[in-house]
Amino acid sequence: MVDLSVNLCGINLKNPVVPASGTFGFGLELADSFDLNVLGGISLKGTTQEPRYGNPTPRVAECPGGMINSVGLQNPGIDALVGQKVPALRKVYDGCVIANISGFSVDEYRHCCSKANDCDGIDIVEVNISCPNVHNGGMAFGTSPQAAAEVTKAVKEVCTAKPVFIKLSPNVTDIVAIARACEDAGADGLTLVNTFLGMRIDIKQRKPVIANTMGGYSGRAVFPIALRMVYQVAHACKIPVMGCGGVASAADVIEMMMAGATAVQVGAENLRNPFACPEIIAALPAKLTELGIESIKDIISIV
Amino acid sequence: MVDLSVNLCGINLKNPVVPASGTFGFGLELADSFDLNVLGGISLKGTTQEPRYGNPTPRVAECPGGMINSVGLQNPGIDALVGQKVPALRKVYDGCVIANISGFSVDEYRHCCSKANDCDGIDIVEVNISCPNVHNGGMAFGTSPQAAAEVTKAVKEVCTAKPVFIKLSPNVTDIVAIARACEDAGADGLTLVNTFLGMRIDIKQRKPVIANTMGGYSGRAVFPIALRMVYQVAHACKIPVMGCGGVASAADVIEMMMAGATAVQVGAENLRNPFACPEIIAALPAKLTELGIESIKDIISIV
Amino acid sequence: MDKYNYTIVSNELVAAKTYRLVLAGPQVDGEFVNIQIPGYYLRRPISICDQADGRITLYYKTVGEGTTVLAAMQAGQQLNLLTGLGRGYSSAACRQEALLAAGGLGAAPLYLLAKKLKAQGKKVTAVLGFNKADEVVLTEEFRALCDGFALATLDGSAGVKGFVTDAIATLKPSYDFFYTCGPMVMMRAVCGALEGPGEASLEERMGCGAGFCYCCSIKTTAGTKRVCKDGPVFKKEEIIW
Amino acid sequence: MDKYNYTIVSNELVAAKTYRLVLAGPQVDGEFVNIQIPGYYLRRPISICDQADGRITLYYKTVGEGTTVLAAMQAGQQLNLLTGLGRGYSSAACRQEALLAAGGLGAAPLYLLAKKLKAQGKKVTAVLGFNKADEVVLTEEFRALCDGFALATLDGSAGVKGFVTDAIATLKPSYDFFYTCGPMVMMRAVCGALEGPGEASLEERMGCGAGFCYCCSIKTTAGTKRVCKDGPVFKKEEIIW
Ligand SMILES: Cc1cc2nc3c(=O)[nH]c(=O)nc-3n(C[C@H](O)[C@H](O)[C@H](O)COP(=O)(O)OP(=O)(O)OC[C@H]3O[C@@H](n4cnc5c(N)ncnc54)[C@H](O)[C@@H]3O)c2cc1C
Ligand SMILES: Cc1cc2nc3c(=O)[nH]c(=O)nc-3n(C[C@H](O)[C@H](O)[C@H](O)COP(=O)(O)OP(=O)(O)OC[C@H]3O[C@@H](n4cnc5c(N)ncnc54)[C@H](O)[C@@H]3O)c2cc1C
Ligand SMILES: Cc1cc2nc3c(=O)[nH]c(=O)nc-3n(C[C@H](O)[C@H](O)[C@H](O)COP(=O)(O)O)c2cc1C
Ligand SMILES: Cc1cc2nc3c(=O)[nH]c(=O)nc-3n(C[C@H](O)[C@H](O)[C@H](O)COP(=O)(O)O)c2cc1C
Ligand code: FES
Ligand code: FES
Repeated sequence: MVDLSVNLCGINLKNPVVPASGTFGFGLELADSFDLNVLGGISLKGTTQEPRYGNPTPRVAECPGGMINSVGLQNPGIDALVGQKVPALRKVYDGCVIANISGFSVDEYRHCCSKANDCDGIDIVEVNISCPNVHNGGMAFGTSPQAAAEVTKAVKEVCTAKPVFIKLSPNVTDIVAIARACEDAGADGLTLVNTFLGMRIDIKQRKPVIANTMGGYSGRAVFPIALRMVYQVAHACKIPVMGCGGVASAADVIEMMMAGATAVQVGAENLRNPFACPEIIAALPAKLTELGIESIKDIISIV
Repeated sequence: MVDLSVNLCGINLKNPVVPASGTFGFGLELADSFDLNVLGGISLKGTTQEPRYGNPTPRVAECPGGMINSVGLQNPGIDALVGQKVPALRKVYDGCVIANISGFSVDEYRHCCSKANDCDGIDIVEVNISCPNVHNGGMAFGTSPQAAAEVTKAVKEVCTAKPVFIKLSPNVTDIVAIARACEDAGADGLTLVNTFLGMRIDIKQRKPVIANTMGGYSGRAVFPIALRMVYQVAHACKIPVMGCGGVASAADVIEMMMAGATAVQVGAENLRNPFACPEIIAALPAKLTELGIESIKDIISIV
Repeated sequence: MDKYNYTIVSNELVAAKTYRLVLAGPQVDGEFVNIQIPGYYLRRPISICDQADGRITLYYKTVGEGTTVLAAMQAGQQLNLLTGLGRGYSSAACRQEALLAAGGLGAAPLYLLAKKLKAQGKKVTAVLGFNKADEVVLTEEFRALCDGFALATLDGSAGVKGFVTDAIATLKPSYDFFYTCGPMVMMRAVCGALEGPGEASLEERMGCGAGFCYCCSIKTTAGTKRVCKDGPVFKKEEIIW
Repeated sequence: MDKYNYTIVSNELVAAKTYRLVLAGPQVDGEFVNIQIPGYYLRRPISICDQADGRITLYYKTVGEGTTVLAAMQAGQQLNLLTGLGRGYSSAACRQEALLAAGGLGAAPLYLLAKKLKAQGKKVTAVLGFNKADEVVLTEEFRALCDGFALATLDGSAGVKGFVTDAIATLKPSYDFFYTCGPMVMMRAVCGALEGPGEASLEERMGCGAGFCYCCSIKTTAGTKRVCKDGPVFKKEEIIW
């Protein structure tokens, strides 16, 4: 029997596979399609203080090996998250629930994280300082070590009961500098990476495919860059890393963990295959056995 | 008859398609396979002051939709470039020849660019400040506006007879800042982008696929990010841009040009299909006609 | 939602750039299926036109890369589909007499609806509009099934000349509920011209097609809605044109 | 270098994880072909084992993803190949008597060489080594063609027990030039054990396979060389083990 469990800041995950924020709704949307309890954890859709409609449509562009999204943080607001979405999910899911928080100011981050801290059903608070879709918003915090540290400090003040993971942007020159700044500011863990700023043009219509011109690129295509960043950060920091970016198979999960990830998030692949996570989890034991691995923990940072 | 010609700093290219540096050797390697004279231009393999063997093998890793290379600037040195490689190529090729220059110091850039300036067969000098493969080397210049400007100024002093294109790294937070710094320092044009720092792990052997651990990721997978950068830079700068990154079809060439590129370089695609450039050039007229475009110049920056 | 592999039974060009795709596999619920096209990242949503005897029939136009690749696929090959997607037309909203107004391939999902309405014993009038005669599909099927039928083409090369709304104005069918599917401009004209309650089917670029990515959200008079899950069919008065 | 589409004539499992792939299409020069595997970015280099009558024969092992996908392909499907690649063995270097020492699928390119040497009227002795009996291929072909032949397996399950070098030591063939192909450790042992001039074929991860990307460069005693273009075959004394 292969042991798939991992430990994330003291929280036991039955396996390391977690659908990434924004690619799995608030969990319940998929509850009719498969038993959510197979999942190691669920990172919920990014939430802000106030409800948001998000960006105009089209919000999605197809790319070879990936896609661009520009949802723009459509969400019902933090009060609906902690008051309705999480309690509803908790009725059917007993694994690790990760609240993903976005904000346009340090105060907004603090406010939302404080509410998440007080919500029973939430195990981990993931702070998205990297969404590229919001003008004058989240992006700025994720691209400078100082700003990243400032947000981290602020949310750590209010998030006293739960581990705080800071979710980093890959659109930076030196991701290690930002990761270290978050660690030094007290982050309990890091999630990386968010989407890459990308663009497509409809050459027939001579205009951008995405209504907002640019959006966040992710999917299989970004895996080698995400893996590199996970490797660099995991080797530079002591806090655990959730690896994310282009993961689409059991082999990808193993590769991310060998690079240094303690858990692995699956994003865009869920959109093309809503059964991606359960399929990956089902495939892990045989793949690990083939590689002579008895416990998946053992491979974390092995390279 | 569709007009494919473009004008790059006063130099007429019969079409905008140029094999990217490092993916087409010194041109002659392909001369037996097809008539090089179909090509708009050729960017030669990156050259340094002294001959270099480059990095240990394996230097290449397969990825979904792309590849990682870590050739590490293997080249015979600038004297062999201007003394042998360019004259030999000139015997069979009458299009635009672009010398691609790398260096480990401002002095080395200046030295090599001065030699390139004096070499008759060279039309454009492309200065690679972005190769991620050389430790303490090229990368540093491409990741800060100050350093990029310094290299640009130095080479412009010696490159008096030929347009200088600075080739930018995509591994930065703010590519527009670096592009503007180069423009202000006197660059005649910009090539973007070079490869993305990436990594793969061989999960059977539990070690990086690339001997040097990391390498430069490129190919179709990077197209949406490269396109976004071309769009941003072309809209922020006045000097012409050669777009590069993931181009693999006539449609991609058109999309890059609509985003703002005056010419388009094809890189990794040459490796999987050495006939990629002639095939793309052959496909352009029909594709343009289908889109109602009579002269390819007309679509530059149309979006 | 389910995921199944279907076997292509036939995939034929039946009108200008228009293919009829017949698939063998499980029968499904929902308004549309989401098809994985080999070599493409996102799936392509296509409405269900008909299903019976272990077969599903779809109609699609080759508009871009994905549908062009699909058109080259052959009988015997496999296609992976997500099924059970979308909230379709509410056939129960019609009491006795339904009017169906289709523009182009909007005819496909309305055919499935027409079968349902007939099975419920209702009177159905269908008006199909196309640009030109070479685009016309499904007329025989509708004619055989419906109580009233009219065909319009913009250039008059088949049926009456003009818009669907023109043909309806001439036919003057009686109905207590109307259903429309087609290009936005056409549905807008239909919803503007027709009295009484009705429903229209919207299109939006989709990520998941299954309600959890929020890529397809639109604003309606009833708040923000996902086209793939809360729709694609919406009440006429919900739609902000 | 050329690029052609070939049609798969057959693609059969002939030994443990070992497939014989027969392709119909143009006859080619060069030592290896570079195969585009559907769904994979880089091509896969495979040595030419034989060609005649508009057919090319290759042998490959399923070691990773690409070769596994290849193994699932069927007669009638198309494969895109780059051809005319690599500098092969110099058959002219042998005056009268050649010794061929193969490890595993190293036998494949040596078979093409054996045919050339025989066509030049030379005496050929071939010694093939495998791990186990279930991996053995091409013995009948070599036996029919060559003047001397020996088979060795590491566990003795076919032929003599031991390394290729052991079998050669027993056979004591006379030769004025030797040629070897197989795993590095095996070729090193062969080049160390055998007197006189010889050639060995190297492997390296490739980008283009055609001499212009410099991904496959190695250091030799004769300077930096590209395995794909200056090799894959090198003189014994050029190789830095
Ligand atoms: C609910 C629904 C039902 C549909 N039913 C049908 C049908 O029965 N028959 C039919 O021919 N078409 C139907 N369409 C439209 C069909 O999905 C598109 O024509 C198709 O996705 C185009 O794919 P492509 O690869 O050829 O185009 P490309 O332009 O190459 O596709 C690029 C991307 O844009 C998306 N896209 C392009 N056009 C549309 C569109 N109109 N709507 C949604 N996404 C689009 C594609 O899915 C893909 O993700 C339906 C759309 C929706 C939303
Ligand atoms: C000149 C030459 C001739 C060859 N001839 C044969 C032959 O006749 N029969 C045969 O079975 N094999 C041969 N090989 C090895 C064969 O190319 C690899 O086994 C094959 O590329 C593995 O592909 P994969 O997708 O299954 O492996 P993966 O590990 O999934 O491939 C990943 C990448 O690594 C490359 N790669 C992996 N192993 C090798 C290797 N040993 N050499 C070069 N690249 C490799 C692949 O091409 C691909 O780019 C030859 C190699 C070379 C260089
Ligand atoms: C449709 C979509 C919506 C997303 N929304 C969010 C979000 O709200 N918050 C967040 O932190 N990341 C969001 N992301 C980023 C993903 O969580 C993930 O970090 C990224 O997509 C990279 O992983 P992938 O390559 O597996 O998709 C979103 C991604 C997609 C595709
Ligand atoms: C094998 C290889 C070698 C390269 N060598 C160089 C080089 O010497 N100098 C340089 O400026 N860029 C070099 N590049 C980068 C390419 O010129 C190009 O900028 C990059 O690959 C992105 O384009 P692509 O996605 O089309 O490959 C190299 C790329 C590859 C794949
Ligand atoms: S497309 Fe994902 S919610 Fe509608
Ligand atoms: S693989 Fe490109 S030079 Fe050898």
